[in-house]
Amino acid sequence: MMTSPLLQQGLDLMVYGMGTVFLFLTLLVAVTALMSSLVSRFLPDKPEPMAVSTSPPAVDERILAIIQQAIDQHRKRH
Amino acid sequence: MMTSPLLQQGLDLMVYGMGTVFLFLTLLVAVTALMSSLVSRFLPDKPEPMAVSTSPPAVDERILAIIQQAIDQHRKRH
Amino acid sequence: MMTSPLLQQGLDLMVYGMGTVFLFLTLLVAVTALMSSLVSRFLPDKPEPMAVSTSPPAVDERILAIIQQAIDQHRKRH
Amino acid sequence: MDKLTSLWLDSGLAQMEPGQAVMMAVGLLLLYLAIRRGFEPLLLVPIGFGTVLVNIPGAGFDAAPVFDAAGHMQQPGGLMYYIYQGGIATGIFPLLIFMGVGALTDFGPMLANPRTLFLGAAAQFGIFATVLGAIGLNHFGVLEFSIRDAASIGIIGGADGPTAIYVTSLLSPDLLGAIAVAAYSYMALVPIIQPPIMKLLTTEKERAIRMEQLRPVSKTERIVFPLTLLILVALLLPSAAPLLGMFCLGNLMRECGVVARLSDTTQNALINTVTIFLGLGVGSKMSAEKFLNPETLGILLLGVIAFAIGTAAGVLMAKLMNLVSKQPINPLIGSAGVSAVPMAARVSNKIGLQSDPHNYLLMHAMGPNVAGVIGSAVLQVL
Amino acid sequence: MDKLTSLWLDSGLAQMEPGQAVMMAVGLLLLYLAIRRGFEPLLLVPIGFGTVLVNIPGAGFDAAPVFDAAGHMQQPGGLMYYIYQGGIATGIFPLLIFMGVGALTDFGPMLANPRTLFLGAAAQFGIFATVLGAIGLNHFGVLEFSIRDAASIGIIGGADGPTAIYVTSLLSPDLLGAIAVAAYSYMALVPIIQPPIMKLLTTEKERAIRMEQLRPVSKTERIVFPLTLLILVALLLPSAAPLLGMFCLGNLMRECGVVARLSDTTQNALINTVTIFLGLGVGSKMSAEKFLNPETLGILLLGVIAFAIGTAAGVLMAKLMNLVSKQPINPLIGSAGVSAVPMAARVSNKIGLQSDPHNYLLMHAMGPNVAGVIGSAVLQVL
Amino acid sequence: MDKLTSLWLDSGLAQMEPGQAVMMAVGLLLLYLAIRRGFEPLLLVPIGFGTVLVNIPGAGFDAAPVFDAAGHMQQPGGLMYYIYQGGIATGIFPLLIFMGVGALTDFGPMLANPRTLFLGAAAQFGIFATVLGAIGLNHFGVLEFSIRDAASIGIIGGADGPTAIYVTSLLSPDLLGAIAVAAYSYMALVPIIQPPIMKLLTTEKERAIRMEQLRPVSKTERIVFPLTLLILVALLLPSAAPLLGMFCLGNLMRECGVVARLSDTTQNALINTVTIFLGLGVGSKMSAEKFLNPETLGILLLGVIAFAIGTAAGVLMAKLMNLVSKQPINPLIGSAGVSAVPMAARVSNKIGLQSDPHNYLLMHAMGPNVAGVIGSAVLQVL
Ligand code: NA
Ligand code: NA
Ligand code: NA
Repeated sequence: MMTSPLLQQGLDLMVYGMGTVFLFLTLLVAVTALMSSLVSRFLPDKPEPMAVSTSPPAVDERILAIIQQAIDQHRKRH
Repeated sequence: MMTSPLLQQGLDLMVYGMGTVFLFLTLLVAVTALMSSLVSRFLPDKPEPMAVSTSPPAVDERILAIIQQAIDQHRKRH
Repeated sequence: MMTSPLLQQGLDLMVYGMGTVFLFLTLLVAVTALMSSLVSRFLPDKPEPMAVSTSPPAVDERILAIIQQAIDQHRKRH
Repeated sequence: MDKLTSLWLDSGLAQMEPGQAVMMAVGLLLLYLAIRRGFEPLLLVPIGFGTVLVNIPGAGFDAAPVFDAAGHMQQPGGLMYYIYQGGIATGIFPLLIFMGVGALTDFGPMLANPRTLFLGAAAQFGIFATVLGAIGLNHFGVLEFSIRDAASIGIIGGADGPTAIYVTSLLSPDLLGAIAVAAYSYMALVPIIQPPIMKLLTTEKERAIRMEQLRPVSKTERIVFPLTLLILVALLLPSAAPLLGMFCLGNLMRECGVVARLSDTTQNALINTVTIFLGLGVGSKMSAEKFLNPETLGILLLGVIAFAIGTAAGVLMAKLMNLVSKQPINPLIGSAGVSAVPMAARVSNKIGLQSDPHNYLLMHAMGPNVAGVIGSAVLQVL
Repeated sequence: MDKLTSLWLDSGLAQMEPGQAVMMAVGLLLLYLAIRRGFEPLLLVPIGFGTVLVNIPGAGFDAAPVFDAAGHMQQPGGLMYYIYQGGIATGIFPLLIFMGVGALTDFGPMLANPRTLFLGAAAQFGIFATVLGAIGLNHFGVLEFSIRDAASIGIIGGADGPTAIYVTSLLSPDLLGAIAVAAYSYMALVPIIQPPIMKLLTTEKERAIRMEQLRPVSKTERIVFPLTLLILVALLLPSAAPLLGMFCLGNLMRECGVVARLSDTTQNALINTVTIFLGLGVGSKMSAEKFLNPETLGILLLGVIAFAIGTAAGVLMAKLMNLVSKQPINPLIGSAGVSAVPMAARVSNKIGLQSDPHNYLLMHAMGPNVAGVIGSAVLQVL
Repeated sequence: MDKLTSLWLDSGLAQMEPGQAVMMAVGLLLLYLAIRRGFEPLLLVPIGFGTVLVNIPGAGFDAAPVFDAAGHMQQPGGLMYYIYQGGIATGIFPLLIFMGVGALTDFGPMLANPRTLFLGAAAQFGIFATVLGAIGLNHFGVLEFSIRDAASIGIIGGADGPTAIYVTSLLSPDLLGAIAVAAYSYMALVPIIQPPIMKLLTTEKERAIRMEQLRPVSKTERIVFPLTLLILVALLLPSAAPLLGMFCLGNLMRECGVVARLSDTTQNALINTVTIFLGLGVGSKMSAEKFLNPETLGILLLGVIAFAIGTAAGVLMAKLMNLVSKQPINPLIGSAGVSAVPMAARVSNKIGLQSDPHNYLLMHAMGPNVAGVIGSAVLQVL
């Protein structure tokens, strides 16, 4: 059975495409690992626990501080 | 007195326009009433009190919860 | 030494420009002072302390009010 | 000395035409009304400011860009030119505003009592009365208005700013400044224009009518309603679909509960940004040639008549419905049918409280109020 | 009577073609799926609503503006026309969405375990399988797809909405409606499509594999990573730079800590506004001619196959990596490599909990999940 | 093997010219300065990132769209092309930024002591000194600058980013990248550039001068001031009206108290969105041909001289005013007249505290600081 040129083109695309993706991502894995080790050696900063979201909990802290203050004042008055 | 063609046009517009608006809104009243009765029969959900705004009171509730918690902790320490 | 036409143009620009800026800002100083005295004479309103930012401190005040209320209730229950 | 002369010749003072000076004063007056008197400030602050800007001689806020023969831009256009051409001539800004208004509208009271839609229909009578008035002024040779102009002027009686801007930008762009200013000014004047008419047409006893408590409206009804309205518009009045379609999209996003972040942006960042631009764009039509003429006076006069007639028609319709139906309607809520959300509903409430201090009509009046928005949007078809 | 006839002839009901009616029903179905069934509502609400709008006969939502010979606008275009031409045909909206997605993405889990990038690579196999499938259907004369169409269809398997829209708007704009709908629907169906495949390809013991706790990732690593990715893209695959560049910009703004206000706007007002417009723009391609044809059925069929194959490839890749490496990988996180952030990662977590109620895979699955986004964006090059 | 060769030839690595590589390094350097050194990150993050993007070979970020003869788009343009043409070449983005800056500006301190406007005037001397410097470099054949280029370079001395971008995009678009980078970098370097000059020109005793407590400023004054400024600009310097008009609009919205929601959006979502785009648009001019040349070095050199002279002129003007008037002025606040809001005012405060730890100059320095903004905006007329 003769494969159509379009089908051949599709197979080529697949081999070429998956090759590119794997090549690129392999490089990315390598470069990322290298980057991480360089950073942790030369630019270490206080590491954050990974699982914690980076969104700001500032508001709650502020509110809690205000409450704490309010309660402290309240206690003094007793 | 002969009415001008523009005036005739304006009168036509009024009759036609008010007719359209009333026809459309009458239909809308009917369809809306039908829709409401269908929904309340076939898709009833926990009805909300109508007068209450749908905007989120979440912040205040959260703050109140925090305060309640703070006060509870405060009470325990006494 | 003959100055180039471009240099001459630049010097002109400087004299003309600094003149314009000073003229304009002198006028602005005068008009602003006049405006302020007119406003304070004819449209006086409760003056705000200048150093305070105009951004709304409403949230904190609301929170403090809620806290005050919570503490008041708490006190009653004791 | 030579320099000073040239500085003087370049200045705005030397170039200013009398009409521009008057228009700048008009802009400052609008700002005064908006800031000190609270006249619809969200629109009148940008419109008033835009009026000042566009009349600064030589500032080029409304200038078109200049291109050379090869199509390269030699000089950019003015900001207000771009805003008008990009957002108002295309209709994009009024449509986005309508989406935002939809996201801000609560159809609950109307769904609890859909008959109030009739009040919103009756109040549109003001629009047609104004159209006839404009034609009359034209007929007697007082002013020159085409039928398109007359329709644009009539829409002032719809008491709905974005609808008026949308219709006018399509039909009579030259009248946009005057019509938008009239529409927003009279919306702000509702507490002055409406009460005498409302009191004239109702008895003390009628004003004290208590209405039945509104039933609760389910979440599903709220979700299905904008779709119902959309389908009805699609089937019957497709030319009203742009305005009402965007209105329904905004309302659906509000009510469906699953796209809260889109609804929130629509109600805040998006509508606020577009409001500023809409105001500046309207301001770009506030030039002396377009505003300082007898037509503007005619528009202002016809506009207030439109409001008055719409108010009267809404009140009379409510009285008529009381004759036919047994569920009582307080005729004061009829006046809210002109739209002017939420001012007209508040006026109904206030006048009602004067007759019976325990009779809160606000929620009942919100029904005809939003019905009036639909009514006017339906009408722009014609 | 005459008037009524003319009113009837102007109505949507009289002008409506059967295809438009069907498409409006399709739009309502999408709204139902989005609102009641929770199918990616942020996109499917605007797409579904846009589908209804664009099929209203005579409403002109998709009409081009009409200019006279002198270049003056005679009639403005429709809102959805402007949105499509201004934001989708130019690629601007998908790129801005990608910037927003970048600002919402946490690369932490991937940085803690970069090997999971391979899972994201393997899952792209679904894309190529689909391309071959589309070519096959063409080969056997079932449907007509060009190689460009086949590539656009394949990208559904990438499980990444904005990538699919971006690629399709470049390659096969006519298929945009069908492909976007398929992409977002299947992303929503991930909890139904993936679990059987995942269970079929793994043993109970494999599903219970516990993975090592992820190491903490430093702030500097998070800042340097988007720049590393950008440079690598620039050096190797410049045609992927528009999508991935904007993605990296968003992520850098998120992580660098000094432009919090820009990052905040990008994650909220900006992405929300653009999402509404993107949905409406996609909706503008949901006309009967473009959607109601056998190709759409083929696209829907191929799309689900692409998802299934991508899922399988990810799981198998994880098993292969377990053979080679000694650090164990739970193969369930392989399925998250198709993207569909964060749904696919949640599915991995859920199936994992069924085998071991104390084995939380969510964070581990986020690595391949974002890797899948990169993988698909890399692929749009071809 | 053949495939690999073609992959290589398509890659960025193979296509990259040396200039592009250098520019990408420049972009990364700007990002480093912005993120690690805190150099005006809101602008320099997008500018630096944009510099990297626009220099990726083959990515086409700055490509114009391609149309066929019939006017159909064959290939869309790049994102940064659209941003530059749509927002910077038209002047729209700098004007919107100025509206946002106006909404963020507190004129209170200046209103309490309007004489500080003179300090803002004097500090503009740096602009003209730089213009002369540029002309000098041209005169002696070192570099080639036209009078328009010289004016654009001078505006760096205005220490006001959006003004510099607006003026340069009008006068010398090719220098936009270098001038914007210089302007923002030196604004960030104010704490390093200014203190030695300030200390050199003042005695210890002068630096310890205590200023009178600022009087309270009423709400009405705050509302009337932007209108006063607008009218004065309209009457005298209409060509400064676009920038200052938008600035006054923003400030009026902030102060008038009745459009809080518009003011809030202007200060947040709108200015943030436009800032990202403005940075990317400036980045689009950061190509090797336009940036890597001796002119850029000249611009950087002249820019720092402009800052230094402006600082000196402000300080000397304050000393001059002390000779004339009896109300004492601490000459340290003169340096704040260059603008660089609020950095320059903070520097004045800090140096003042070194001489007298209880002498807080911050609020006094905010007056000349905002006066400097007005001064520079006035100057762009020329
Ligand atoms: Na109305
Ligand atoms: Na993917
Ligand atoms: Na300045």
